Amino acid sequence: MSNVNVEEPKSLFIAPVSKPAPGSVGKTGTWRHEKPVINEEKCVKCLLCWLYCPEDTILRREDDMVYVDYDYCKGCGICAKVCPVNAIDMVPEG
Amino acid sequence: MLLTWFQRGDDGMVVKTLTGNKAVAHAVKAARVKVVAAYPITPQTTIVETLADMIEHGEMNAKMIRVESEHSALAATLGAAAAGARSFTATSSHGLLLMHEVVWWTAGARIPVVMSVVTRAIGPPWNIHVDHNDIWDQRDSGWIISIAENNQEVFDLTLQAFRISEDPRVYLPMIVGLDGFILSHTVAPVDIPDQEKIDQWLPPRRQPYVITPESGVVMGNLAADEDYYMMRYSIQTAMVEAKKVISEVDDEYGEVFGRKYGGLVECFHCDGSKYNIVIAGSWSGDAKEAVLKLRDEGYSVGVLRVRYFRPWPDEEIRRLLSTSKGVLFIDRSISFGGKGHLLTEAMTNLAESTNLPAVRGVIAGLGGVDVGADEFYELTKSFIDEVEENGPFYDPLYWHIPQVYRGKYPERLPGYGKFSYERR
Amino acid sequence: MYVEIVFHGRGGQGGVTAANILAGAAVREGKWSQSFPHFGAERRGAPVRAYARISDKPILRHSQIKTADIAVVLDHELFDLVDIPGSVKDNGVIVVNAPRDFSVDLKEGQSLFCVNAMEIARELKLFVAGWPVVNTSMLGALVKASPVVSLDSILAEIKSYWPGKPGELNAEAAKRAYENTVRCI
Amino acid sequence: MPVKLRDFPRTHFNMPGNAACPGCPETMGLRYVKMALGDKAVLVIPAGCSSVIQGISPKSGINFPILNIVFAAAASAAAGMKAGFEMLGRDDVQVVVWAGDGGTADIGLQAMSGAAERGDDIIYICVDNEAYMNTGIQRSGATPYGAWTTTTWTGKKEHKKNVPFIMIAHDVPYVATASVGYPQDFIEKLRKAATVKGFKYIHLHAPCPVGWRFDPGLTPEIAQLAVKTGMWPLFEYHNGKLKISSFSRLYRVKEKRVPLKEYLKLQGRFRHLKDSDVKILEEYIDRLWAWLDLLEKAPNPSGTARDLLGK
Repeated sequence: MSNVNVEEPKSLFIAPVSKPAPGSVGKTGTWRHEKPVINEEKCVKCLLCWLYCPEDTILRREDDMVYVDYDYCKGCGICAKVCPVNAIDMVPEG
Repeated sequence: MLLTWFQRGDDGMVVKTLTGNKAVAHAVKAARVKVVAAYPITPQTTIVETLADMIEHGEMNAKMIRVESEHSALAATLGAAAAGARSFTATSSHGLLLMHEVVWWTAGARIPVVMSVVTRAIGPPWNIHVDHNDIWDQRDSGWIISIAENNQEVFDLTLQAFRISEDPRVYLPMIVGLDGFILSHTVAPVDIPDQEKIDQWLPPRRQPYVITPESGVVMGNLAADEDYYMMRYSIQTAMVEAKKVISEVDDEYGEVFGRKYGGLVECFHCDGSKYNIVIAGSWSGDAKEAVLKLRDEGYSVGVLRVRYFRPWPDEEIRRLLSTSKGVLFIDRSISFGGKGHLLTEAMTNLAESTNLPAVRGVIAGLGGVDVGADEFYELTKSFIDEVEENGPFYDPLYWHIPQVYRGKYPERLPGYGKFSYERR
Repeated sequence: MYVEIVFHGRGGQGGVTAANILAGAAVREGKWSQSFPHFGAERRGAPVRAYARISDKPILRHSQIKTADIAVVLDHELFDLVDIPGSVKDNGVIVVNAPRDFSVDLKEGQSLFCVNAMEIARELKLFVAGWPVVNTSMLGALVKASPVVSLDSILAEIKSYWPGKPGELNAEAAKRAYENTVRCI
Repeated sequence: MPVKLRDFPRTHFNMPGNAACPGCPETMGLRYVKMALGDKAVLVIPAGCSSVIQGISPKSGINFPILNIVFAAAASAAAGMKAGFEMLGRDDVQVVVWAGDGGTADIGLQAMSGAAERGDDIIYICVDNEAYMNTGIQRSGATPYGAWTTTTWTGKKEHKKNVPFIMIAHDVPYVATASVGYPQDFIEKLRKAATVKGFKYIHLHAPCPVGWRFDPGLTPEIAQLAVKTGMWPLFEYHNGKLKISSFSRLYRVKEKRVPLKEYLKLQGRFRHLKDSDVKILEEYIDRLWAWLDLLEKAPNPSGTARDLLGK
């Protein structure tokens, strides 16, 4: 039971508040020098790349096949390094 | 005039004789504060002790966090308030200075909390007595800053602070100042209104946002410089709004509880008086006594007591400067290399004034040096006599040297002689 | 009516409490009051002071009391350590806890009232942590010497300050002191 | 309870497009906190990399409600939040401090010690990248011996401050070490901490590619090497009982440990180390394990004392 009322301010009010959302510094995919490319034939769906990806840019399909959110992937290469079956290649970009 | 409200025992009012610090604790309890976080420091300590007593004995339904520093005290107070709980802390002097970073952070977060500042000197050397340098040191931080004259006002202001800071036009934290020892440890009658009446008057807590799993609110991450700038603009807007709110709350409180103080300032015979004292805090009463005596002797003199340092009472001071022949500022603080704080602030209103009054800025009472009604009488009388005799002057840094040192040191420092307007 | 009272005691003797009770008693009568300790470092046993103001009008001033109208001295040996006659006005009243034959030099115009509060404490077995309690007795003595408030108000305030047995005992001490206080100079 | 990756929903545990450097261990760690604690947690974050990682308002790149707070006050702000929630009848909310090693071992130690001593019901996570990375790699109390930083150009001359031991000495109900190299272990520990009432401390080892000078793809590997060399033992101290965690158990035996040089050579910050320096670090590791051995074998006085307190 809470007796606090969140009430809209009644003057010009700009508070330092935010909400979690993707892209808080923009499309970080542009930071990349290399992009991870997943070889779906080799992938064993162990999800280690998904687990270790710092950015949350390895995504899972319904069948747990993984794919990359290139809009935001910063290209750190962790996914390629942790993949036990070498199913991810880091491919140079632009 | 007898203490009439004491005899009105039937209507639920309770008169207690309380120290200023206990008056704070009773107001905090009456406001149904949920979280108290504080660290002991003289002369604030008995606020914390009393609240701990009330909470431990079930007189007050709150949680007390006995933090390990003042820095933590305000951080915990802010944390609780951000979660949605009405929260309170209190400190003094060095504690307030240690807390200073969080003072700014709290105002920037726009989360209303209330803090008592029991004014005290800053060392070295160690000194636990009254001084206003600690409280005025917070003036730029975005807090509403008030200061009381007596224990009754300590109670009333503390209670009002919750109402003012939680007003959706304001949403800023608020400091209630009370003078160390002079109020904090002095017992005087305090009328505590009936709790039911207080509950009716003080609405449940309101705040602009809460940080909860459901709200998803993130407070304080990086913002564009332009957004930062506009947030600062918004605090200033809230300060302007706060002037209205303070005055409304003062009126309302007066209607409901029978005590009205005048809003940002208290005008004690200041309207229409040729000469006026500008002063803040507990010694204002001594200045009023001096003024009463001078008025008996035929002097046209009054007191403008600054109740709120932030927002600064621009309009009231402008009016005072415009209508006074001379204004005597009494500061219990000094901005080294600058001047007293009340004088410094008031001089910013001079450009808006239609008149150029004679001005003297007195620095007195630092570190608890006692200045009583007799001395205010002498200071005021000699100021008026000097103006009447020699014409207006500007004398911003007049040191009211303590009795034991008088005559051994100059009252005006080199470079700060009296500046006569005629010479200009 | 405006009276200023100074309490001289030793740290731990309850001078501040006495001043607070006096202030409370005044409020009971619809008067305005203040009480406050001397704002300095206190050590047990060292001479300390507390003050009270009583008025029938709101009290504006908050400055210290330099010379009071009345001094209440909780221990007559303090006369050797503190300038007690200098702490009251020339026509002031001093109330002291002392044996009946106590004598001391005062200023011309000052008067002295004596009561043996130690004896009362012993009679009533009124001790706290081994110390005889004299502060409440001295409030009885004070209002006998100068009726700044009534004895009834003092007794009522004492009883509300310490509910139950301790209040009764302290009130009895104040009453006995009131009855036994005599002018000695 | 073992952590099964497949059981996790297909949602964002962290918000992509945040300001973290590539290969950042902090965003890794924050994902695990979200996986472990879900939607009932709020974070308190003092100054540090994670203040910046959130990115620019009005968005935030960390998928939690957050009270950002001044550097030295994380634990106390969290204690206040918890008290606020309790007074509002919200006992379900986990208040979690997410602070760096500077904000924990140095400037925040006092506030944390206070909260621990009071038994405030919060989870305190120190994400330890072993220097002030946010301001540009200055040494902290948690920087290990020998490490280059921009305030120790020839290598730090002192050993790492052992904050988990300090917290054990506070007699709090739960202390654990964890590593971003072992997410399942960290998640398990977080889940356990969430069931314990009182002050919980988890020290998360977080190798920083920028500050330690290694390839950002190597963050998990370096983190694992810290454990395998014995440099960062994973353990759990629950109600007065210390237990070496499964991923570290093997390395209790000195001979089984991966040679320290394997860990050091991947990091630019240790490039200048002489053999004598490596020896000093090896001795540090031996001493660390000797301490752990003592604590593990010790009877359980804390548990008893805590029972008496009724906690």
